[in-house]
Amino acid sequence: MSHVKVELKKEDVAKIKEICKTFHNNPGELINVLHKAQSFFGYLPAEVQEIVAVELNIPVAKVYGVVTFYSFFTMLPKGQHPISICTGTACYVRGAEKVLDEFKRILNVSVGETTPDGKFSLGCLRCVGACGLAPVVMVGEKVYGRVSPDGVKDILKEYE
Amino acid sequence: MHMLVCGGTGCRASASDAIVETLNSELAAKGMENEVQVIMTGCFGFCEKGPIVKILPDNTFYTQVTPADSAEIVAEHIVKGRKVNRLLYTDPENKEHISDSKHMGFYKKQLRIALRNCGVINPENVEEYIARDGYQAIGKVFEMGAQATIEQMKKSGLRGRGGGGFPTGLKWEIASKNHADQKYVVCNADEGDPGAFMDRSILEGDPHSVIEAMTINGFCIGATKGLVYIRAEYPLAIKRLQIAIDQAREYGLLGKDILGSGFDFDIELRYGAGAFVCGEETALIHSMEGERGEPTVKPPFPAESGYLGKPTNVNNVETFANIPVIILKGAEWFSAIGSEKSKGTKVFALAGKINNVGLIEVPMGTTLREVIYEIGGGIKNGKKFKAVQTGGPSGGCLTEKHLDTPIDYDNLLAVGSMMGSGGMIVMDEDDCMVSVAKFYLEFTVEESCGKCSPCRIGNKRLHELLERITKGEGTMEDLDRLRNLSHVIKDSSLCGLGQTSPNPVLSTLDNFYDEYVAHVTERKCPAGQCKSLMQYVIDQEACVGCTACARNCPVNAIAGDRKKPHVIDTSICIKCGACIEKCKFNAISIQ
Amino acid sequence: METVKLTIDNRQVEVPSGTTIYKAAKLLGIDIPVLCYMDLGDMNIENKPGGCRICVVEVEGRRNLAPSCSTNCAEGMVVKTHTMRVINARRTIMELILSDHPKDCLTCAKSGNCELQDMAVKLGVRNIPGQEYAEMSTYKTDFSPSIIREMDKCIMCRRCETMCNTVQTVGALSAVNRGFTAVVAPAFEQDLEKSPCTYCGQCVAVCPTGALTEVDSTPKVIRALADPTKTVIVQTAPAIRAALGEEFGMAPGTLVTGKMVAALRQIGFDHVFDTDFAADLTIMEEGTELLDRLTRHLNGDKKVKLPILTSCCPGWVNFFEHNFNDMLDVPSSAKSPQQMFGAIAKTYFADKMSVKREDLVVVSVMPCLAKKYEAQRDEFKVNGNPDVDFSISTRELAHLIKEFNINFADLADEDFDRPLGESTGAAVIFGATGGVIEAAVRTAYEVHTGKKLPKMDFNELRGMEGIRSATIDFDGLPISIGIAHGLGNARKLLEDVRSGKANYHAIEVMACPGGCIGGGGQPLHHGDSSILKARAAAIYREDAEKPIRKSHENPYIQKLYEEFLGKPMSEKAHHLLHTHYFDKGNKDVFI
Amino acid sequence: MAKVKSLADLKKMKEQLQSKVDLREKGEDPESRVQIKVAMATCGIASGAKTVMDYFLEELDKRSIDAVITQTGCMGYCYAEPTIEVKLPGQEPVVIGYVDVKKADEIIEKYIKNGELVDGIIPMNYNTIDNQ
Repeated sequence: MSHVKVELKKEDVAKIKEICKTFHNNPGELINVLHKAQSFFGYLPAEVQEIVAVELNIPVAKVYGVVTFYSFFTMLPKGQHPISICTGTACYVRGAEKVLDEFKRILNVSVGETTPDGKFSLGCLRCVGACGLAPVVMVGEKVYGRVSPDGVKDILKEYE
Repeated sequence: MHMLVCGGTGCRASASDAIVETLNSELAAKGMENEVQVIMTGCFGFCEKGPIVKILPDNTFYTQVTPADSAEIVAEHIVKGRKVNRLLYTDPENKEHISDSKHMGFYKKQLRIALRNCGVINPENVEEYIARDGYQAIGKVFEMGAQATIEQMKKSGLRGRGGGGFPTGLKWEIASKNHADQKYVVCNADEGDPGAFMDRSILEGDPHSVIEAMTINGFCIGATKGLVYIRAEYPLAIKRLQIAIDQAREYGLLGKDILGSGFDFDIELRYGAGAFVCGEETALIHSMEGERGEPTVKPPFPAESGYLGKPTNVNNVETFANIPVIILKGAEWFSAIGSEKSKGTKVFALAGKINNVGLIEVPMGTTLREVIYEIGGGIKNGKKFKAVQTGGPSGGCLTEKHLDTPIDYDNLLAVGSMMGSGGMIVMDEDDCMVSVAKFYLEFTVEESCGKCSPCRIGNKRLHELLERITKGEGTMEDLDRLRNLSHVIKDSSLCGLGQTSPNPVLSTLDNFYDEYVAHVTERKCPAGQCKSLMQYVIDQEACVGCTACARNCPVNAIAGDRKKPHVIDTSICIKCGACIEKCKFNAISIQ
Repeated sequence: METVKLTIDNRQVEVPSGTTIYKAAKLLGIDIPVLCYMDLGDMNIENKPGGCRICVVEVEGRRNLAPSCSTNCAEGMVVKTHTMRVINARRTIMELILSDHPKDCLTCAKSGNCELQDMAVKLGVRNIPGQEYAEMSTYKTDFSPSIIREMDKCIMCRRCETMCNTVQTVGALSAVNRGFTAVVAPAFEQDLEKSPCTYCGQCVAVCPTGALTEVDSTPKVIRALADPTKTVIVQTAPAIRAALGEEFGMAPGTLVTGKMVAALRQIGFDHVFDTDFAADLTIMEEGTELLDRLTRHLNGDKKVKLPILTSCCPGWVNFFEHNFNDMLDVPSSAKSPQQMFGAIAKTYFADKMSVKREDLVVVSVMPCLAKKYEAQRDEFKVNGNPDVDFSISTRELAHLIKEFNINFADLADEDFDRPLGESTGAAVIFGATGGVIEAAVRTAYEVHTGKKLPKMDFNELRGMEGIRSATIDFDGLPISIGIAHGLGNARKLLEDVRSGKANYHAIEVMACPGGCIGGGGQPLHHGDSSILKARAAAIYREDAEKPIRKSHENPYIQKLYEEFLGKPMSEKAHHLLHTHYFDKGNKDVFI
Repeated sequence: MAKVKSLADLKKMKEQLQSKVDLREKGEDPESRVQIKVAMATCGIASGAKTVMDYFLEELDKRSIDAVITQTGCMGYCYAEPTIEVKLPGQEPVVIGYVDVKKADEIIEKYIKNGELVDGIIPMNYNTIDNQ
């Protein structure tokens, strides 16, 4: 997993410690801790994982092993507007791949990457559960249904 | 009076628009346009017999109506009040005409047990659940005792709805017999099958049924703690479940001394983080313990050594949702529903190229045909049915010849698919089955935990072989390798993921072998899906030489003089499709 | 004991319940092939993730194949280990593993000693179908001072992970990523150097392939030997002589001291010395430090820290620098024998021989990979010139002997050179767990009490138990001693000391299970603890046969103090033979 | 809220709640209220159910129609989201699909005010355990 280096501010460190504390520094709660930390920072840089490891008294290699196991966790900051294309089966048979290709083409990034200006990041997810609207695209929290490759431009326009 | 005309895609394709028009004009002719209103409705879900016209308030149901029938319906039914018998639905069993849709077979195809409260109650209000007999089952269980309840569960014949179909009562009995100072009840809500969302719908629509069932489970096996392992990607379900837990605590339905029974039980949430393999119970347990969600060899089963090494019973959301009703209505009631070895109902997320995409619940033993054509309303856009995929990445693609198979655990397994968690994806003639198999393998490769070699490497190799075939680089030996590799992966993988991941390959090899052969020997994709096997060709007759295609080609693969037919250099063409879009003369086609 | 009867390959066997199919088959003389499985016998640790799936067998009535290493026998079970189905699965799995493994066997460090290679031979794999287009998982090769990680060769057996985490509790390695890219790596897939790795080498010792190997220093040694301007001397650690023979087909526990010395001379070392000499020196310094601290403690000095911890094991030093950075003043400040030897060689001996420091090359033969790192530590260099130039492992020495065309078995015994080759029985037992502290007790007792030891053998300090303790009567003064081998045990013992739960005057810690005889640089023992026991017995045998068995009686040690050092812990001794420790904890993450 | 202390307590509470619901649902009283349920599961919300619900809340109030608007779970008609169920007093409930703000306005004006059915009705296609 590629990652970026960051310098954590004092209050960031305090925040991570506080999160660990709410879970009683219990190593069994590692995944819950990581969820909280990611929702606070938006991603899980190495520095955050190191503090979590120290607080929960587990090897940082193990924290990293867990972070890289679950696709929900990321070590890369997401774009300002994270785009997720549902690649569940229902969306797939209704053309999600072509929609994804169009996003890749227009943004000129591949899945898991962020545009150089930090505006959009592109990702895939498996089944939002809105199969009636397939293919589905999410930008941030907003769901777009029945998206066609032609509609991609219009979606992106909303965020310009 | 109202006349409801089906406006579903299927019926519309058979001229229901025209029916609305002719009905309106007939009514106008009779001067009744103000008394009778013609309404276009959503799909009735009976496209085989479409177009449908239903007359309210007497509920008369006309099938296979044509615009030409409008005059007769208006003249006879509306004016004279006599039903048009020839258009009524004929019962296939006794050949009798049935006029009231309430008495028609297909309307009884669905039976909502697990979904009984979904779309009926407000999930954020415990009182609405209580008003519908909520939490009475737990009261009854306290009176019956744990042993008797487990007996009831066994007698009901309920099997795990997460995919494997293990008898729930038996699972409870094993967990109850293992002694320990602490036991756990776990609800598996990590619905990872891409294309299944029934568990999410239940948690969003009826969270208390799961809470009540987990409490019952806890009482039966002697566990005081429950954990729900839920996908972090389901924020609404998490929110509603948390509200429900809080309300249940407030009403004393969770916590200490529930209903004065002396039994304590409480529930905590644990979040999944996006790993399909965590649907496997040992992997799920490791994930709850803060570890990588890798499965471990069974035995020991969770019932002996599960969460934190304690006896643990894991059931999924849908299984739990069935339980309060079984307790209240009795095992006999439940076991009367369904097929011989699979009792009760199953919820399916019906999706894909079908008209009525949605969440359905049918008794076990319902046929695929009934689900697809009568409930699902048939194939979208009037296309031809090709395959139905059940069981998600663990299941297989079934075809025309399987349509009359009654759906249950054993039948689906016998035809090379499986129940799985209940995804049901319908595919039409435009879907390439090699690509579909490749799609599922891509999923498995991404979701394999990597612990055992057959799954970690084997699925990757299967995917590579499929990739070669869809690119037209496959050989007949590759097809044999696909089959052998699939069998070995199934036979030797550590957990359920690997043991089922080749099913999409094997079932498509079995049912669509010709399609594979076409990719290999003719280098052709019969469904026209595989990009590498397509060629863009300009029809020399139709092309007028407008140059629009050549100007829009991103790689300059099109040449030709103005006003003269153009030609595509297929060695340069990247098959982006831009030329087809720009051609106003339909001169470009894919071959 | 409860037993079960079962049939394996048509033969009946009765085994205690809980026995695995693999072990039951072994009783019948059936060798089911295993790859990821590792049994650490006495340590009560089995690595059986059930991951490689090479050991699968057919069990009647079971749907899929069962991993024999992790499936327990059951009453009436019928097992078949070599049916067509099993053979095909096994071979296909092997082909899969090899399809994701580099094919550079000829130049691989593990060639000829590789479990994967042996398995390919055993299973008769002759080609790898589709390897020309099979994608391989690739990773950056990681060169640390001691260990090379070439994870392209990793087959995910997870043995290293078990050693690093379960046995050693170092936690440098974990499985990371998922699926095809899953691999065992340090955090953030950084180099080992940036991890808490202690270079104990236990991961290398168990790796079945060439994924984890030691840094090969033999080319540098050969170059030095060929350089006429250099005087090249060699020191050999006590544990080498008890294990080197295994590399030449001799039985474990064969003592080859004389042959080893002869071989080293044939290779061309100018002087063949013994690290044992330095071990005696260590006892003088460490024993004096112990007595000094003890006396001050008994006199009520509150500043003095007890227990004193041995510090001859570089893996252990690395471990406490990382994990017990609050206790850096507790271990003895005495350098390890390897470094004491180097320091004395490049001063006392160099002066004696009138060789300039830069022209004297000190090579050490160690059972250890951490010694490579230790030799490179900056504090052990003078103007950039290290006290010990190159440290090679027992395995590297065996390679060197073979490469130098020496028929090891036929060599006549020879003696070490003087003065740095003379040693006592006390020094020899440094190689086994408990040996250092026993040697220290032999000297400290006599120095402290002024009396002759009534007996030389302290059996209460010997053995293979992971954590041991004993009280030795120092003529009325009870001295409480703790011993741990394996870093996991050391952690436990130290945590008890840190929390005040345990109190000792002195503690010996060896990073490797069994002590140096089980070191990461020794011939591979594959977890067979009987090999470790045989090596330990050999060491104690040599001790018993030595004319002098107490370090302070070594005449050359006495001479060294007379001529050069003065007395133990003198200023000169302090300068040359003592060191200090560094805080390598992850304190830097706190801001 | 007092805790439910026994099964008898629970049953009593159920009776009370049931009669309250019955009164609301059966609508003996012609003046009784209109009931609207909006399917607010993920698929519903994704297709705009929240906006529709807010619209109903606001508009029915503005137009002085006494109605109870509640959220509920997925009705199963994912293809026709957002879906709502409208029950006029004394009548069978009607499920209407593809409801947007415009449609909602039509439903209020035509169906709720005048009992005229509108396009987009979805036939209810399942049995419940209650009428089994």
